[in-house]
Amino acid sequence: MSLLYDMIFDYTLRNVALGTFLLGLGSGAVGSFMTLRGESLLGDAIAHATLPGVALAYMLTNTKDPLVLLIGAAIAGVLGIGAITAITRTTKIDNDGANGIILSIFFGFGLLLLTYIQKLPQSSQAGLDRFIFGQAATIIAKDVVIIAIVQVFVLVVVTLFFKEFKSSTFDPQSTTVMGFNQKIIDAIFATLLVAVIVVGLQTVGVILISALLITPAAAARQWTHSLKTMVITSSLFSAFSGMIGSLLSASRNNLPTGPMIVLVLTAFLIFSFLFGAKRGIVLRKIALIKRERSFDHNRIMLALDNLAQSHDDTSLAHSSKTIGLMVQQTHGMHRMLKQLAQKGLLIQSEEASYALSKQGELYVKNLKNEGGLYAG
Amino acid sequence: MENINNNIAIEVEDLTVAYHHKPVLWDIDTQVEKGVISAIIGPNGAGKSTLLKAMLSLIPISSGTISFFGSPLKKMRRHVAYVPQRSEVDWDFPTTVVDVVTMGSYGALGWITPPGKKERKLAMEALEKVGMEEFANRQIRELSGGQQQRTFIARALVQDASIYLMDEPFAGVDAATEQSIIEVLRELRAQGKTLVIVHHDLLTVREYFDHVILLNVHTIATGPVETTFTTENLQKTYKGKFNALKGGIDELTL
Amino acid sequence: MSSMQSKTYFIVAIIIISLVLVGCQKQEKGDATDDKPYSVVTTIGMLGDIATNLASDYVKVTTLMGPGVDPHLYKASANDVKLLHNADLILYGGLHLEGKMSDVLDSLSSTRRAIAASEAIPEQYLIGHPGSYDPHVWFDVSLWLYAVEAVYEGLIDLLPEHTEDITTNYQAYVAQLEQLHAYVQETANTLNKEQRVLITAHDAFEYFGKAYDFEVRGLQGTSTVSEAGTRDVQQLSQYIVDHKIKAIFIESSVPRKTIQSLQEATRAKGFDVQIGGELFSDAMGDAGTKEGTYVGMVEHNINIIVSALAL
Amino acid sequence: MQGEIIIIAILASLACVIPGVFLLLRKMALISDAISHSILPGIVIGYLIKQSLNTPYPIIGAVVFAMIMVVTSEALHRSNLVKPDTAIAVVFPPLFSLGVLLVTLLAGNVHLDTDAVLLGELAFAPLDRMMVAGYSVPKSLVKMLLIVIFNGGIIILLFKELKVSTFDPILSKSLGFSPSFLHYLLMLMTSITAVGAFDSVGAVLVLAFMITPAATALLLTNSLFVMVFISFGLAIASSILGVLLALQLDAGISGAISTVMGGFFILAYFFSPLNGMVTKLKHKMNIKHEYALSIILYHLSNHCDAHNMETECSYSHLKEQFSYSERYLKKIVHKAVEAGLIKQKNRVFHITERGRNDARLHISH
Repeated sequence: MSLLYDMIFDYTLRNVALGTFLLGLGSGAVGSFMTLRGESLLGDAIAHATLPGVALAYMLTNTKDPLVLLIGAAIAGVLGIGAITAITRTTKIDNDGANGIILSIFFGFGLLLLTYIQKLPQSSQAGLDRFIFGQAATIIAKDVVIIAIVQVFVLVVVTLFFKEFKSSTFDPQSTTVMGFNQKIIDAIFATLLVAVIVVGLQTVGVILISALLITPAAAARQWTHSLKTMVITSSLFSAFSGMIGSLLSASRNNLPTGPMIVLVLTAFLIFSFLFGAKRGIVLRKIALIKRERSFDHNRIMLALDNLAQSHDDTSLAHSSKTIGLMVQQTHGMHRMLKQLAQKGLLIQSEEASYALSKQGELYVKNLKNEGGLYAG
Repeated sequence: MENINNNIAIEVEDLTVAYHHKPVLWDIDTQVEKGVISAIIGPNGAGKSTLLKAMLSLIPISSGTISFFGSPLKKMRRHVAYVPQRSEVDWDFPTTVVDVVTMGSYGALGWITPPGKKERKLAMEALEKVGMEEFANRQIRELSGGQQQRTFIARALVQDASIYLMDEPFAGVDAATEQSIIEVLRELRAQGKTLVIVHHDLLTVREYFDHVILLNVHTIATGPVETTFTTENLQKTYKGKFNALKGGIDELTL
Repeated sequence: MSSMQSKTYFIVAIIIISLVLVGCQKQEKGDATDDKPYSVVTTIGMLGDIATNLASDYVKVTTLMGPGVDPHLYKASANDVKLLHNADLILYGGLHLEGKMSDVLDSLSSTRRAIAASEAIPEQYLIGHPGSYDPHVWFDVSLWLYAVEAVYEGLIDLLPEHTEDITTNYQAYVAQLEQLHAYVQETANTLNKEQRVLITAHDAFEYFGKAYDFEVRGLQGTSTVSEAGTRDVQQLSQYIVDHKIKAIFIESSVPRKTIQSLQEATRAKGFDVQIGGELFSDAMGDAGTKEGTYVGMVEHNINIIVSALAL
Repeated sequence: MQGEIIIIAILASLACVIPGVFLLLRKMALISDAISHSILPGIVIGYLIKQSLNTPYPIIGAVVFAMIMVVTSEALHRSNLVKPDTAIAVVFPPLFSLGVLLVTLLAGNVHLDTDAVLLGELAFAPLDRMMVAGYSVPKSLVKMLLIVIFNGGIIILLFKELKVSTFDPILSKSLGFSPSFLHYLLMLMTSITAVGAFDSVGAVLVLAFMITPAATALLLTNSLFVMVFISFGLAIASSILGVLLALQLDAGISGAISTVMGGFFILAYFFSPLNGMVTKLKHKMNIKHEYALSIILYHLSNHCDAHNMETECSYSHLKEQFSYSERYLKKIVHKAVEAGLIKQKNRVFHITERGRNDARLHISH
C-alpha cells in the first residue's frame, strides 16, 4: 500500500514508474509492427550502430554533452536503418542478415574510432561509450517530459497511419499498387523507430528498450488475431510491465529497475505462450486432443459402417477387438467405444460388442458427404 | 485517337525487364481490349508474373512503356487492381478475412483516412459475391488455399477497378472454388471490366478466356483465343516441353 | 561479356582497396630512435608516474592507458603487443584491474619481468574476497606505497648498476607520498565526523573511505553491468536529507545523469544538495596538468571533496 | 608475433564462418550477438561458486548459458509461437537481466562482467602461450584450431543434410534426417564456437565473422557450396588486411577487421557481378543499347532493298523514326559499324549480311 502511496508522492518512484509506463505505451505499439515486419532485432542493431555516431560527435566537438552525443547517435541510427532498408530492398539478404551486417560494421567501425580516441591525451573521453546509455532508476522529471512528448508523437502517428502501416506490412506490393509510396511509409516508420530507440537508450538503456519493444508484442500476438487489438494489448503490456517492474524495484534494496521490468515483461510472455487465447500452448494442446479424438471416433464409425455393409446387416454387433483390428488401433478402444455409445451413436449389445445406432448411421452418412475422415 | 484508346484497356510497348544478366522479358508488345478476360500463358520461367509486376511498376523496367486506357499507371492507379500470388504474403498476420477485404478500399480512401462503416459494408458485399460471408471473422491462417484466394479476389472487388491483374488465382484451389472464381470473373467482364490473368492450365484456356498472351521471354503471339491459341503457337511457346502437354490439348480439339 | 567485365572491375576494386589499406602507412613514431636503453611499459597512469619519478633518466616509460581510459574496459591497439613484447619491465595493477588483460599479464610474469604492483599489498589490507579484491587501491596513499616499493624493486632488478640513483629517487618519492598521505588526512580532518560522507555514482572509493575515515556510498556497484534500483535512489536521497549532506560527486567516467537523479530526488524532499565536482577515479587527468600526476590527482580529489562538504 | 595474430584471426574467422553461413540462411544471423548478452548470468553464477575470478567456473557457466539461449530460441522458433528473429529477441533480454540482477544483488562490488571474464583481445592472444609437442604456441591458436576441426568435420560430413534441412525442412524429414536434430547440432556448434571465439578474439569480431562474410558471399553467388568458399576467402582476406590496417594505424584489431569486412561488403553491394547496384545500372544501359541496335537493324533489314531506301535508311530518318538523341544514335550507329553489322555510304546505311542475320536472330527469339 505504501508503494502505491509512494508512486504518487515520492519523486523518484513517481518519475520512474511514469517514465517507464509512458515509454512502454509507444514502444509496445511500434514493436508490434517490428515483429510483424521481421525486424525484431532492429532495436539491438541500432543501439549498437550508434557507437560511431557518438565517437564522431565527440571527435568533432570535443565535448561529452549528452545532447551532442545523442544527435550523433541519432544520425548514425538513421543511417543504419537506411542502410538496412536499402540492403533488404535491393539484395537477397533479408532483414535479419542486414541487421547483423549493419550492427557489426557500424559497431566495429565505432570501436576503431574509440581505440583512436583512447590514444588522445584527453581525460574528457572517460566513459564515452557508455555516456548515452541511461538506466531506468535514474529517470528524472525532465526525462518524463521528453518521453511523454515522444510517445504522444509516436501514438498519434501510429493512429494516423495505422491503415498504411497495416497494409504495407501485410502486403507491400498491393499497397504500392493502390498508390501508397512504400518509401514514404518506410520513412515514417523509421522516424518512429529512431525516436523511440534513441529516447529509450538515453533513459533506460539498450536491453530494456529492446525488451519493451519486442517482448510485449510477442506476448500480445498470442491473445488476438486482430492487429488493432494486438497493438493496443502490446502497448498496455509494455506500459504496465514498466510500472510493475518499477514498483518491484522500489520494494527492496539492490533490485535494479531495468532488469526487474524485463523480468516482468518475460513473465507476461511466458504466461501468454502457455495460456494465450488464440495460440497458446495449452490451448493448442487441448485442440489437438479434441481433434485426435474426433478423428479416432470417426474412424471407428466408418469401420463399423464398413463391417455392417460387408455383412449386409447394420444391427449385427462387433467386438471391440474386431473394430480395433479394422482401425489398426487397440489403445483406448474401450474408452472411445463407450464415449460413442454415450453419445448415442452406438448401441452396446453385450460386453464389448457394439453396433451402429440409427443416429450413428445418419452420422456416418453425413461424414461421407462432408468428405470423409478429416471432417468434423 | 481518343476513341481507339478507350477501347484498348492495356497497351504494352517494347517492354524489356532484366534481372541479373538475363533479360526476363524482351521487347514485349501486346494490347488487351476493354471487356475481355485475357490469359498470360507460358512455361515456367517465361516471365509471366514478372510481366504483371512490370505492368504495375512493382519492379524496375529496363525499357518500354505501359499504358492503361492511354495513360500511365501513375494517373490510373485508382482503376487498376492487383491480386498477388497467395505465397507472397504472411498468412500468419494477425487479421481477419473481412479486414483483408476492407484493405481493398484503402486506395480510394487515400492517406490517413481510416476505413469506416461504408468500407466494411463494401467488404461484406464483396465477400458475399465470392461466397465467403460466413468466414468474415475468421483468422486468415485458418482458411484453406481456395478460401485465401477468394479473400484476395474479394479484396480486389472492393477496389472497384476497371482493370484487374491476377497472378495465378487458380493455383492450388479445389474445383468448386475454381468454378466460383470464374463466375465472379465473368460477372466482372459483363460489367465491362478488363481482366488479365496469369494462368497455368492449358486445358481450361478455351473455356475461360477470350484473349491470350503467349509468353516465353518474348511475346510469341497475342490475340483472341480462337486465332491465337493454336498448336503451332503453343509449340513455339513451350518448345520441347510442348509434346508432353500435347496429349491433353488434343482432347480439347484445338 | 559484360559479366566478365564486371568481374574484372570487382577484382580491380578489391586490389585497389587493399593497396589503399596497406599503403596508408602512418609515420613511424620516433620511439625507436630513443637513446634510453631500457623500456618500461605500464598499464595505468599511476604506475607510469611511479616509474617516471624513480628512473626516468634510465628508462623510457610508456603508459598504455592514457588519461580518461577505464583500465577495466581498455581496448587494445594492434601495436600494444609489440610494446609489451619488447618491454624490459611491465608494470600492471593486477587484482583483475585490467580485466582479461590482467590474466594475460599474469601468465607473462612467469617468463619475463612483469609486476602486478597492487598485488604487493598484504592481503589483510585488501577489501573484498580472495580472487576478487577491489583493485582501486591507489586512493589509499599509504597502501599505494606498497605498490611503489614493488616497482622500486623491479627497477633495481632491471638496472642494478643504477641502484644508488634509483634509491635516492625512491626515497624522495616515498617522502612525497608520505607527505601527501598526511596532507589528505589533515585536510579530511577539517571536516567533522558527520560531514565525512562521500557519495558518488559507483563504489570506487572504498579504500579512500577506509583510510581517511569517510563513509562511502555509491548508487550502483563497481561492476559496469550493475544497475541502480528505484529503492536505492530513494534511500540514498533520504539518507542525504537525514544527514544534511552538503554535496555529492560525479566521476568523469560515469554519466552525470546518475548523480543528477539523486540530486533531484533530494531536492524534491526539500533539501538542496550540491554537485560537489568531478572526481578522478580510474585514471588521472591530462598530461602536463597538475592532475596528470598521482600526487596532483589525489590532492585534487581531497580538495574538491573537502571544500564541497565543508560548511 | 603479427604472424601469429593473423593466423589466430584466420582460424577464428573460419570457425565462425561455418555456422555463420547456415545461421544467415536460417534467419538467425544475430544469434551470436544475443549469445554475447545471454552468457552474463552464467559468468556471475560461475563466479559465485568460489567468489573468485581465478577459476574456470565462469567460463563453464558462460557455455551453459549460451546453450540455454540457443536451445530456448530454437525451441520457440520450432513451436511456431513466434518468428525466428522474435524468438531471439525475447530470450536474451531476460537472461542478461538475470545476470545484472545477480551482480547487483550478490557481487556489486566486484569488477564482474562479460568483458572481464570472457571477452578476449586478439592483440594479446600471442602472449598467452602453452607448450604443444615441445613448441610454444598461443593457447588461442590451439583452441581455435580445435574448433575449426570440429566445425569443419561436421560440415564435411553433413553438408548435404544441413543444406537440405536449411532450405527444405519437410523434404529433409522425408529423406530421413531429422531437421530438428540437425538444427540443434548447428546451435550447439554455434554456442561452442561463439564462447570459444569470444575468449580469443572478442564479441564484436565473432559477430562480424559470423555474418558479414556469409552475407557478402550471398551477393556474389547463388550456390551454397560456392558461398561457403567465398566466405572463407573473404574472412581470410579481411583478417590479413584488418591486422595490417590495425598495425598501420595502431588501432584496435577487432574494429579494423570489422571495418575491412564492411569495406568488402560495400564493394560487393555496388560492384557484385551478379547483382551489384552499379552492375545493375550498367546492365540496364547495355540492354538499352542492345535494344536500340536491334530495332535499327530490324528497320534497315526491312527497308534496305526498298526503292525508297534513300530516305528510309538515312541518318535523319532514323533519328526521326526512333526519337533518339543525336549523340545516342551516333553512338549506336558507330558501334554497329564497328561490329560490321552495317555500312555507311553517302549518308545512307546499308545492312551487311551479318547484320541481317543478327536482326533475324533478335526477331525470332
